[in-house]
Amino acid sequence: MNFEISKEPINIQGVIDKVVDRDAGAINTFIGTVRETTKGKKTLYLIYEAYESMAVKKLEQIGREIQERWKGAKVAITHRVGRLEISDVAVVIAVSTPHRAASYEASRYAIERIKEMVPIWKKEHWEDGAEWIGDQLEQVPYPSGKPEVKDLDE
Amino acid sequence: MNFEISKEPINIQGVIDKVVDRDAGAINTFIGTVRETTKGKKTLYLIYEAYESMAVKKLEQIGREIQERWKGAKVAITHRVGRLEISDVAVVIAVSTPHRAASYEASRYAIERIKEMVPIWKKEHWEDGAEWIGDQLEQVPYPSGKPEVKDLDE
Amino acid sequence: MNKVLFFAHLRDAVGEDFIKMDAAGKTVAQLKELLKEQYDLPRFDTVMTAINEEFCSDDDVIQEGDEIAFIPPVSGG
Amino acid sequence: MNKVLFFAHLRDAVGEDFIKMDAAGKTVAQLKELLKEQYDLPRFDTVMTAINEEFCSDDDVIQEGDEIAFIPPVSGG
Repeated sequence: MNFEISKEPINIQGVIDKVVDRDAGAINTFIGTVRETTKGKKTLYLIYEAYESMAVKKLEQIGREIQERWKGAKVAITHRVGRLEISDVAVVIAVSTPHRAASYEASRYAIERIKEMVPIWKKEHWEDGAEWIGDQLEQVPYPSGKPEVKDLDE
Repeated sequence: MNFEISKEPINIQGVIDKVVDRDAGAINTFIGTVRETTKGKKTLYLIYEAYESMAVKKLEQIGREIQERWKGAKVAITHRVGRLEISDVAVVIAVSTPHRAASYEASRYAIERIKEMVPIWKKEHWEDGAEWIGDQLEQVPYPSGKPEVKDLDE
Repeated sequence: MNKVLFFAHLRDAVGEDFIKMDAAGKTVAQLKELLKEQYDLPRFDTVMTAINEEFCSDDDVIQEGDEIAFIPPVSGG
Repeated sequence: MNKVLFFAHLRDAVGEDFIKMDAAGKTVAQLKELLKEQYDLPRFDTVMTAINEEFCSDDDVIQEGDEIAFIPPVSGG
């Protein structure tokens, strides 16, 4: 189970352990954490929800895309759902590759793809209200009706 | 003690914990592991040694360079010394930043700087011999007598 | 019958995680029009659609038993 | 007196982690020449030098009490 949605706090070392490989020289790990301040506004806590069965499939798809693009890569991703406090871990991505450059590139690819097309949503709670984040703060139009692979250098 | 040389196995979570920050949205972790096969040759184990007092100073310098270049970054680096087996962890770099792009860039910067100028050496042991790695396999000339910041995009 | 799932602000607008309805034979675009008449669905035009957990296009035709999900712009990570 | 440290293949060549000698007043380049006469030091020209744990240049003059270290191309990470 390298791709998971978790209702419990994520064990980071557990995600890393899934990609350990005798022919890996590098493991890149990306950990998304709950930031207190966004655009000057103080977040109290977040609620993440997922279309869980589809989210797991889409994480698996990201894993396959990475293995096609970066030879020898191993990938594991766990995304948390439920209520998260400041500094809590929302997502852990671990990618092992033979050489280091690919581990950075593939890890970055994974987080960008998650933000593009994995059905997970967050609701930010502030002192004066709450809102589902998505098209409001991070405008993501889908002119084709489907998410496309974007240029990650943008 | 965010910058350490360790004779014991590195506790990855322990390094990550040092950079947790309420205003961090991202923590990038780079883990260098001992790869079994390099250029078709099978490694049995590695010995790492360091000029320890200077290595710690140089890791601290990398931390300062990162904080100057990426606002709000927190950095922790631990490098192992001694005998390492295949898949053992040689180095752990953790960088937290408010936004994710900077965490990738700063982490990559840290590993490139380590490979350029932190006084740590590895001796590779194969079935048919052993050799200190450095100018032999990974030609690094220092025309000025000092390491310079290279273009990381090379 | 078809199960139609709503998430995030759409779920708040509909007041249900899902509804059951007969949408077989309709295109996704037709289903969207129908739902817009029944519910006040903010920003419904920026929403993606999945049939049986795969993204689909507005022209795709819904089959008997398909599970339809409306996917607002995602914000995981 | 000065402490002169050797690492990696240089330590193997010298057979010692360090030696003590009086190098005060010499430039780093002069010390390197002196050591090359005493030891067989492979690839000594690609080696960096540190004085008191800071990289220095071949023109720098060694002071009494300075700790000199020869730093072969590094291979950490």
